[in-house]
Amino acid sequence: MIEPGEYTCRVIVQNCLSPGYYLLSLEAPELARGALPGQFVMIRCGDCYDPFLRRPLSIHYVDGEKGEVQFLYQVRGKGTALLAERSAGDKVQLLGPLGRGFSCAEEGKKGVLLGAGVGVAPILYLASSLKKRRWELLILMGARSREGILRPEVYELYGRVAVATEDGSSGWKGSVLGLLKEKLKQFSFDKIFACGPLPVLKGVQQLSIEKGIPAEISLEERMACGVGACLGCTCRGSGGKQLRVCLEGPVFAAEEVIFDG
Amino acid sequence: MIEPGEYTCRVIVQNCLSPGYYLLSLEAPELARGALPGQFVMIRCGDCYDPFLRRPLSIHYVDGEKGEVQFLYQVRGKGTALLAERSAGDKVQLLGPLGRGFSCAEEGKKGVLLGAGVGVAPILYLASSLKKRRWELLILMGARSREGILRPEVYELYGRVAVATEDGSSGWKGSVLGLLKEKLKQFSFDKIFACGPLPVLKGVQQLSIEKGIPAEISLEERMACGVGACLGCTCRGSGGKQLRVCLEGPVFAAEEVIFDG
Amino acid sequence: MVDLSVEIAGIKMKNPVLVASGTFGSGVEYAPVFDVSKLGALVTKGLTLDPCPGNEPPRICETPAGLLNAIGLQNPGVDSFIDDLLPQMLDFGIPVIANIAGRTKKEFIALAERLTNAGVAGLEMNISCPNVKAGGMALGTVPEAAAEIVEAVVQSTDLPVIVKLTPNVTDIVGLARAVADAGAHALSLINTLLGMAIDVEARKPLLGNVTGGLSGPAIRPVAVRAVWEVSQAVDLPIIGMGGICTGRDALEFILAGASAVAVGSAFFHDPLTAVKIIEDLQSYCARNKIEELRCLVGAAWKNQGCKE
Amino acid sequence: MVDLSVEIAGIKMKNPVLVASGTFGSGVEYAPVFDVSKLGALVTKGLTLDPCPGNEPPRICETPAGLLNAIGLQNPGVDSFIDDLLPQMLDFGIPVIANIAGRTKKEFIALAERLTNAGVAGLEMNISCPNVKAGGMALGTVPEAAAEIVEAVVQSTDLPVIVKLTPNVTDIVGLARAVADAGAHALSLINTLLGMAIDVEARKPLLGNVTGGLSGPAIRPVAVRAVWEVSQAVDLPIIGMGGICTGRDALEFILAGASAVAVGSAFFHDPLTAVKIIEDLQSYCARNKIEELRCLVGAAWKNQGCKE
Ligand SMILES: Cc1cc2nc3c(=O)[nH]c(=O)nc-3n(C[C@H](O)[C@H](O)[C@H](O)COP(=O)(O)OP(=O)(O)OC[C@H]3O[C@@H](n4cnc5c(N)ncnc54)[C@H](O)[C@@H]3O)c2cc1C
Ligand SMILES: Cc1cc2nc3c(=O)[nH]c(=O)nc-3n(C[C@H](O)[C@H](O)[C@H](O)COP(=O)(O)OP(=O)(O)OC[C@H]3O[C@@H](n4cnc5c(N)ncnc54)[C@H](O)[C@@H]3O)c2cc1C
Ligand SMILES: Cc1cc2nc3c(=O)[nH]c(=O)nc-3n(C[C@H](O)[C@H](O)[C@H](O)COP(=O)(O)O)c2cc1C
Ligand SMILES: Cc1cc2nc3c(=O)[nH]c(=O)nc-3n(C[C@H](O)[C@H](O)[C@H](O)COP(=O)(O)O)c2cc1C
Ligand code: FES
Ligand code: FES
Repeated sequence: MIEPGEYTCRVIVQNCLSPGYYLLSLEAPELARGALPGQFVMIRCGDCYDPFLRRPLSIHYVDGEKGEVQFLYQVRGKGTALLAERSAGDKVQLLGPLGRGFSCAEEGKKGVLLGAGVGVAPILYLASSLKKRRWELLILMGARSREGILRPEVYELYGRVAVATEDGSSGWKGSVLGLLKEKLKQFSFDKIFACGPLPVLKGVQQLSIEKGIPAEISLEERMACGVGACLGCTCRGSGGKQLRVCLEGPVFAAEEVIFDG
Repeated sequence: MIEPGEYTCRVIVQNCLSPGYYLLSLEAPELARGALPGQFVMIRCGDCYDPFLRRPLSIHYVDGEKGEVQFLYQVRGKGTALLAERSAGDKVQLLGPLGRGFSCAEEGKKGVLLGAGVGVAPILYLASSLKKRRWELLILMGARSREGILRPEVYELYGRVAVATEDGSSGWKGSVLGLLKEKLKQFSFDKIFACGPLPVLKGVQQLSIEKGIPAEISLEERMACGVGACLGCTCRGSGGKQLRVCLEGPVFAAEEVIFDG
Repeated sequence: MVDLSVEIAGIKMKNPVLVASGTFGSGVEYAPVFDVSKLGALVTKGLTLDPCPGNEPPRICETPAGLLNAIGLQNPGVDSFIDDLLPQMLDFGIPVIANIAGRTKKEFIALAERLTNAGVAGLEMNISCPNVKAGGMALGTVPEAAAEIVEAVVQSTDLPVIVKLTPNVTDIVGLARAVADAGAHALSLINTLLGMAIDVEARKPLLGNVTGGLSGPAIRPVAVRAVWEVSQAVDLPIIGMGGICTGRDALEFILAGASAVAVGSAFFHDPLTAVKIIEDLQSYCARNKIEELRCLVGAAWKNQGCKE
Repeated sequence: MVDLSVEIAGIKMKNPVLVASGTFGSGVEYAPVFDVSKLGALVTKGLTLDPCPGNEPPRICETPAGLLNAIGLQNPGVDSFIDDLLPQMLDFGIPVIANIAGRTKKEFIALAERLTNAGVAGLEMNISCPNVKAGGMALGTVPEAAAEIVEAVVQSTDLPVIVKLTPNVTDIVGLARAVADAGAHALSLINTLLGMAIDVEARKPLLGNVTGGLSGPAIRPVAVRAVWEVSQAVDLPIIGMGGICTGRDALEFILAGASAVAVGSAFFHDPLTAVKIIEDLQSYCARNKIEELRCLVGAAWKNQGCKE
């Protein structure tokens, strides 16, 4: 764990994985050495004041030896579209590593890792870190259709991978949450780790309570500062307090937060 | 002369001529066929709302057969800096051709063409057009130093070129206006054409009156619409009326406008 | 086919996309660039009784996501407008709304009278221009003063009277209410925000007029808020404007409560903005199975709506 | 070496670059990123008497060259601030100014009293927050009401009292005059512009609180104009803010009449903004042979100045 810093990083390479999905590799030796799974950066996407805010992106993978940090992202709007225009040799500015990541201090446990949509991004680095701590991992990847299942082959390096697609074009047909339920029936796990859209996280929270399996979930909220200064990104904590997703999160123990509605 | 239109043009090539000076070639067949010397375009430099306004650039050269239009520009601020990032294959949007250009209906006269700084940009296309009408041309290029004398070799295709630099690093030492005075002493001309900073244009206006030689000068003013709609770019006409530089100009007969101060 | 038509104070338009006063000349300037007759209506540059030379240059200055202007109501005067420009504008075959800018009540009445049978479809009273000393914003910030002038104009013409309000006030709702009570038939929201910029090398203001009006995307949130507040308080149709650049932006205003929108500064960013917006509105409605765009007016605060 | 130091209402700062309330947490958050002790002074998030949970999410929303926020003054309350946060802030060794936000005169007085001997260098009265129902902007738009509260606060503390004004008024000069007559020692200009944004797919406001405060480069021209107008009318030092992102921007405010500037939203664009601005100011002065930056205050309207 290192303190956050402001860095100007060279793009090593940027690849379009499938339409609208990009893999960006940056030269960022300090980050590569110090960032933890589940942490994120605030990245400046353009050159001017529009967009004005940076965009939060999770650390997808780090290669400490090469000093390389990877991001996996989906083009959603203006910011990510501009980021996708960067190519090898360009410079990008970012602030990081930020937030509290997944806890991976324990050794040799059994874990299920769930990534829904582009929420799989932080799961890769998490999987590689847990693998080093001799965890046995099942990795669930969910998407609308097979095009949304990103880089399954690299995830397979760290555990068994099971895929769910809503249209059934690959793997289990249905939501990845349904797949998780199935797996929880069949196998026992020490812990669940999840990242994805709100409904999926709510489902994971509920399953965690029902089954009594601890879970860690990574939340998203609109962010401005990314360091806990602006109070723009709060969510409701179960203790009644407002929690800053950027600082107290983005990863929370499932029982730490209250989802509305 | 064609009506202005909105075009999305492919960048054929963009070259950095010397630090801060660029030559941009666009595929723009309609413009190449219809634009007149001294006309300009309003070009969108970025992808977003900052900068919000387009930037006026004079037509530097057209190749009607290849359907190619060239711009010669200096990076001054945000807009031109963004434009300089475009490279072959990129698309740029522009509105043009705009404004009233130089008059080149007459045949076989003797003319002196003066371009100060990046004000030489429209002079090339003008020279090539006048040459076709069998004019005998003297082209005066002025800059602070030799690095600012842009593409003298191509200007030489259309007339005799004389250079003035303020630091004397190339050609006559001093202002290009001084060089014009010298030349007016030595030779007789039917007409003066000039483009450059305000003080130079004022000097040309004065010389035109003193020597009784008609002159046409190309003015600059901040522009928003470029088509005469916003009244943002007016200058004082000698008839007392406000003239729109973008529509009634940018080229004016020297006596048409009043310079303050 | 989605029905985009609207009627604002009796002015029928085939779609709700107008131009903002002062940004579109007399339409003739943009005619070579796109088919101007596709617009809902034209709005003239601010007209004064006598010809007006406008302010000293520089008159415009770019700012982040916007621009400052201090044109100062340069125009040939209402008579010359009626003789020379109006016929050309009417040739487009769409309604022409005359934006009028008197310095006094008397001038406003005179302007309204001259225009009454000239062929324009309505009047837009500019009591909100930040770039002139007398009249303009000075008349438009005090509800009582505004009401008095609006009442006088309404009584002196049978044209629909649209009142254009300034956002440079503490209480735009109070202003709108006063103007509504005085008989206005519609409102235009908003004129520019008062701003300025300084040249730090020359150490003096960038605009010849020192201050100017801020427009463009930068001010859109302020404009949407004004429409949202006023439309819930006052029962008049609203023409929304301020930084509209896309169909999405136009919808923000419509959902906030505007019956129509005007494109202004966006023409400088992309001259095809207005036609693109009309297409965007078509496709948004089609995609969301909305048959009449007018059902969306104020939908962000109304619970009910037309059938979808 | 250029002298950048300023003294605002008796608060001595080594340079005129402060942080804008609510954008910089307690400074601790940015401490890993740059050396916070290089700043001229810190300003706290708005403090209320009791802990305040703030508004429902979403609380922020990006807009062209700016952002809307509706945090709603989330803070732990003044007592917890004094016990927990203030000691950490004082550790930076630069002046700490407490931004206070009462709902009533009584609350403002209580806040001032609790902070008087707590170690802060001054108070910034937030009578201009657009994101709270009671207090905030409601108190800050009527000159008489503002004056009454300011007078009460000035009398209840011996700390310097800086009053932060809202630009959402018809006449900011009148407001500034009233507050100056009431005994304010300095002014902060400006708080955010009231704005909103609508999600056109969901057809409802984007912010949980519906409206929010617009900040960032988008509003800079409005802020510069406010400083320009007020500094010529009122003889109090001004802390200028609103979209400052570069040394050039800071100079715009200083030349318009601000004695100091505050960086706010720009931290979100580039966390190193403030330190870069300090360097830019140094080099601008060096380049222009200006020995004391304070000679430039108001230079765009003053003719005289210190010797260059
Ligand atoms: C801690 C964190 C980590 C993230 N990691 C990744 C990642 O690894 N890969 C990835 O593809 N995406 C990730 N995201 C989401 C990503 O930040 C948004 O998709 C991005 O900000 C959208 O920016 P834009 O300019 O492309 O879209 P915009 O035009 O800004 O918005 C497009 C859509 O995205 C939503 N959105 C905008 N900003 C945010 C925000 N700050 N947080 C959440 N939603 C937002 C908007 O509501 C809108 O619906 C992460 C978000 C957070 C908070
Ligand atoms: C009709 C016309 C033709 C032109 N042709 C050319 C050309 O062929 N090549 C070339 O290099 N330049 C040309 N210019 C000047 C060019 O438009 C400006 O240099 C450019 O707009 C600066 O934009 P920027 O974003 O780089 O700088 P900004 O950051 O906008 O400004 C940098 C400096 O340029 C000045 N400036 C900004 N906008 C304008 C404007 N619209 N007109 C004049 N000055 C401005 C500013 O005052 C400032 O000092 C022409 C200008 C006009 C009016
Ligand atoms: C160059 C320019 C000139 C304008 N002239 C007028 C005018 O004469 N009368 C008027 O009522 N508004 C005038 N306006 C204001 C616009 O009509 C509009 O209210 C404002 O610009 C906000 O819309 P926008 O952001 O889409 O431009 C002018 C605006 C600009 C940019
Ligand atoms: C996220 C956020 C929170 C803010 N909180 C406060 C506050 O608590 N008290 C206050 O007086 N101003 C608050 N402001 C206003 C700023 O201090 C400042 O006046 C305004 O943002 C304009 O400056 P800027 O454009 O540089 O951000 C806040 C602004 C932002 C963006
Ligand atoms: S983004 Fe600013 S506190 Fe979390
Ligand atoms: S730039 Fe609009 S009238 Fe000339």
